[in-house]
Amino acid sequence: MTLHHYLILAALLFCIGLMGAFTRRNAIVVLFSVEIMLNAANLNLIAFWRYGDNPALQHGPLFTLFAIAVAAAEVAVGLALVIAVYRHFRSVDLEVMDTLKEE
Amino acid sequence: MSLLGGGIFKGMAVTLRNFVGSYFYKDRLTTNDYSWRPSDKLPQHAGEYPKEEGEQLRDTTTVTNYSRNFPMLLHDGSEPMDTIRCVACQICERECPPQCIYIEKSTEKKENAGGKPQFYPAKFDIDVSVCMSCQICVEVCPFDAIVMNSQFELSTPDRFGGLLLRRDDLLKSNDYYHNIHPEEAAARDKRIAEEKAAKEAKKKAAAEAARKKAEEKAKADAEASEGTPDIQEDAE
Amino acid sequence: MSEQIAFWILSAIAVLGALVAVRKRNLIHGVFALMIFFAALSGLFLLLLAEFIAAVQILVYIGAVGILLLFAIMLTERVAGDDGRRMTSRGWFWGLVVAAAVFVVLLLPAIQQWPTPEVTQAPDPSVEELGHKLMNPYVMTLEVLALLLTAALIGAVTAAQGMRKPKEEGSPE
Amino acid sequence: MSLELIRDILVATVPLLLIFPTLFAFTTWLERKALARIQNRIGPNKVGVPLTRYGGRFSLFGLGQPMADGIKMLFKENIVPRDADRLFHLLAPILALIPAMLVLCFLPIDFPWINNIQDSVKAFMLDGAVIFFFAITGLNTLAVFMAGWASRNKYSLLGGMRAIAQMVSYEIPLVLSAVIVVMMVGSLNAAEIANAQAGWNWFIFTPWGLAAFIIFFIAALAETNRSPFDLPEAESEIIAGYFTEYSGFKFALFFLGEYIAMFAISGLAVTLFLGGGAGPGVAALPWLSVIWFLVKIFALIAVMIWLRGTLPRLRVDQLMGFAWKFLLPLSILNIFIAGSALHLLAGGRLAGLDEKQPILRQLMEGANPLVVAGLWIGALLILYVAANGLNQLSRAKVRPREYKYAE
Repeated sequence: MTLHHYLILAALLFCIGLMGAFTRRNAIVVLFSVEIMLNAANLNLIAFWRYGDNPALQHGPLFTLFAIAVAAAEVAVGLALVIAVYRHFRSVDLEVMDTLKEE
Repeated sequence: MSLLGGGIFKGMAVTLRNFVGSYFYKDRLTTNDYSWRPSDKLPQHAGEYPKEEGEQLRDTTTVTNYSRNFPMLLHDGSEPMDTIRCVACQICERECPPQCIYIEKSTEKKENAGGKPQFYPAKFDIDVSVCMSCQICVEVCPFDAIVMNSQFELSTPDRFGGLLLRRDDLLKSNDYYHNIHPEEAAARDKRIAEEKAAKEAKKKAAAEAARKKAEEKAKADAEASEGTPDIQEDAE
Repeated sequence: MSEQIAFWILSAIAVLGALVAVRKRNLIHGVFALMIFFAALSGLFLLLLAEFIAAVQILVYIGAVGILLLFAIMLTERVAGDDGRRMTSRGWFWGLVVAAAVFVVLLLPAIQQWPTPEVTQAPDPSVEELGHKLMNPYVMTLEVLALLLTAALIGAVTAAQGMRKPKEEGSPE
Repeated sequence: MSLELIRDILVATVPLLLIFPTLFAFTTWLERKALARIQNRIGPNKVGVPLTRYGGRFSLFGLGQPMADGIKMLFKENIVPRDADRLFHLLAPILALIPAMLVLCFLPIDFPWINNIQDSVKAFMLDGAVIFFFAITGLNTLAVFMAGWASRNKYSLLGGMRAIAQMVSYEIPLVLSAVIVVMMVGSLNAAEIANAQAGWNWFIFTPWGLAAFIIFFIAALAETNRSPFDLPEAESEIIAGYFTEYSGFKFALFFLGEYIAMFAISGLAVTLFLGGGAGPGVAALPWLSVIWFLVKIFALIAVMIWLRGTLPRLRVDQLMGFAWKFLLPLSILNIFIAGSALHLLAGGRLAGLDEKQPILRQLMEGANPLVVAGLWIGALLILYVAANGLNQLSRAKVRPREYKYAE
C-alpha cells in the first residue's frame, strides 16, 4: 500500500460527504455528511503520518485526536441546534428554515 | 445516621440465610416437585395433592395449593344431558370478563331435570387458558348450573385444543360436586330446596287464592246471573 | 499481501457505507450505514498502525456520536423518512457538479508522481509515547480542548433546552 | 498471509469460542439454582441424561437443563412482527453477540496453548487493549437500540431507549474507575496491568483501588443490564423490553450475548483489580493461572446472582440520578485522591522512580506501614463522607406519603 491509495480513498470519501451535504434537505443528514468529510480528513492525517518522514513524533495521531474531540463537540452543538430549530419550525427540512426573522 | 449502603448488606444477609437454610431445614422448602407425586417428606402445610391419578380430594376449602379452579356444569342424574341444569340463557357468556365462555343455544326444547321443556346448550365451551377463575359466572347463574371445579394436572401437550373444554368435559354430576366441595354443595342444595319449597308454597298459596277468587266469583256470578244460564255456559 | 486484501475490503466497505448513509431515505438505516463507515475507517486506522486512534474512533464516533444522532432522529422527524416528499434539495444538480469538481481537484495532486515507493519502515505504535506527548508538550492543547468540550456541553444543553418564553400578561392559554 | 498466521489465529480464538459459551450454559443453570434456593425453591432438577427413558432418575441436579433449553430454543418458531424492519430484526441479536465475544480476546488469560503463538495475534498484548475493550463494549448499546427500534413495538422501543440512556450514563463511571488502575500502572496493556499485580499487589488492596472496584462493579452491573439495573428488560413494566418480539434462536443469541458480556466485564474487573490470573500455586503450576482467572470471574458472577436475588429494581429517575449525581462525582474524587496519595507516598521521589516499572509496586515496596494505614483510613473516610453527602444531595425530594385510609 502506498500513500496514494489512502489519499485517493480519502478524496473519494470527502466528496461523498460533500455530495450529501449539498444534495440532501434533511439537516441531520447534512450533519452526517459533515462527519464523513471530517473523517476523510482524519484518514489523510494518519496516512501522512504513517508514510511521512518522522513517525516517531506522533504528530498525526495527536492532530487526529484533537480533530476528533472538536468533531464530537461540533456534533453535540449541531444536534442541539437541530433540535432547537425543530422545536421552532416543526421540521428539520433545510428549505423550510430560510428566514432570518421570527415568523 | 445508619451506614450508607447498609440496607443492601442487610438484604444480602437475608437472602444468604435463605440460600443456606434451604439446604438444611426442610420446612423452608415449601415447594414440591410438582410433576412427581408428593412423598411423605412433604411438610404438612404444603396442601393436599391426590395420591393417585384421578383420585378426588375431599376438600372443604375451595382452593388447595396445587389445584386449579375452573367452572364446570352440573347435572342431577346419571344421564348428563337429560338432567342438565343449564338452559343456555347465556348470562354467564355475557358477564364473563375475559370472555372465555362460548354458548350455542339448541334449536328445540327438551325436558330438563325438572321435567319441564327447556332449551339446552348445544355447545358450551370454556377456554381455560383464558379463564381467570373469577367465579362471576357462578354468581350470576340463576339456575345453579355452573359452579367451580377443582382440578389437578391440567397440563396438556395439545397447544390449541387441549385447554378448550367442551360441554361434555364440563358436565359433572351433583354428587361429584358434593365430593369435592361438601359444605358449599350442601349449602347450595339447601338453598335450592328452600327456594323450591318457597316457590311451591307461593304457588300453592297463589293457586289457593285463585281458587278462592274463582269460587267467590262463581258464587257471585251464580247469584247475579241466576236468570241467565246461557251466558254462564259461554263463559265456561 | 494480507494488508492489501484488508485495505481493499475496508475501503470498499467505507465507500459503500458513506454512500448509503447520504443516500438512504430511512434515517435510522442511514445512521447505521454511517456507523459501518466509521467502523471501516477504524479498521483503516489499525492498518495504518494508529491503534489508539482506531480505539478512539470507535469510542467517540460509534459509541457517542452515533448514539447522539439516533437520539436526535428519534426526537425530531418521522424516522421512516420524508414520505413521498422530495429528498433532495433544490440545487442538487449543482451540488453534484461541485462535489465532482472538488474530487477532481483533490485527485490531481494525489496522482502526481503516481507510483510512489512503498514505505516499509513502521512507526513505533506505542500508546505510551502518545500519552507522554499529550502530557508533556501538548498539555496546554489538551486543557483547551477540555475547556472547549465543557463549553460545547453547556452550549448544547442550553440550545436544546430552548429558551423559555416569559408568559405574557393576559395571553389566552 | 501465511498458514502459520492462520493457525495461530485459530488457536487463539477457537478455544475462547468454545469455552465461554459452555460456561454460559453452566451459568444459566447455576443462576436458576441459586435464585431458586434464595426463594426457598428447588430449581431445575428434572432434566437428566438425554435420550434415555429413565433420564430423569439420574438428573444430576438438573445439569441437563441448559442443553434442553438450548434444543428448545433452536426448534422454536421464529416470529417476526409484520411491520418490523426485517433486516434489522435479524441483525440485532447478531450485533449483540459479536462485541461481547470480541472483547473476550482482550482478557489476559494465559491459556497453556497461547504461549506458542506469535505475539501479534494476542489481542491482550495490544498497547491499547483496555481502551479497545471499552470501545467495543459500547457497541452493545447499538444492538439494543436496533432490536428495540426494529421490532415496531412500543415496549421494545421504550426498552431500547432506556437501555441507551443507562449504558451511556454508566459507561462514564466505569471508565473513570478503570482510569485509576491505568494511572498506577502507566499502561493500557492488559497483560502488563495483570503482571503489575503479581505477588498480592492487587489493586483491590489499595484504598482507592477498593473504592474504584466497588464503583466499577456497580457500573458493570448497569452495563450488562443486571438486576437491580435491569430496567431495559423490566418485565413487570415493559414486558421484556427490547427483546419482547424475539423468540427462538434469536432470543437465545441475545441471552448468550448478555451472559458473555457478563463474563467479559467480570474478566476485566479481575484483570484490573483482582490481579488477573495471580493466586497461590501459580509459580509452581503455570496453568493454574487460568483456573484462578475463571474462579475469580465466577466469584464475581456469583455476587451478581446474589444481588439479583436480593435487590428490587430501580426507578428510571433513580437510575440516572445515581449515575450522574453519585457515581460520577465519587469516581472523579477517587481519581483525585489516588493522584494525591501517589505524590504523598512518593514525596519528592517521583522523579527518581523508574518510569518503565509500575509505579504502584515501587511505592508499595518502599512504603512505611504507618503511612499506608493512614492513607487507608484517610482515603476511605473522605470517600465515605463524600458518598454520604452525595446521597443526601441526590436523594429525590419526595413528600412523605400520606395514608388516607390506613388508620
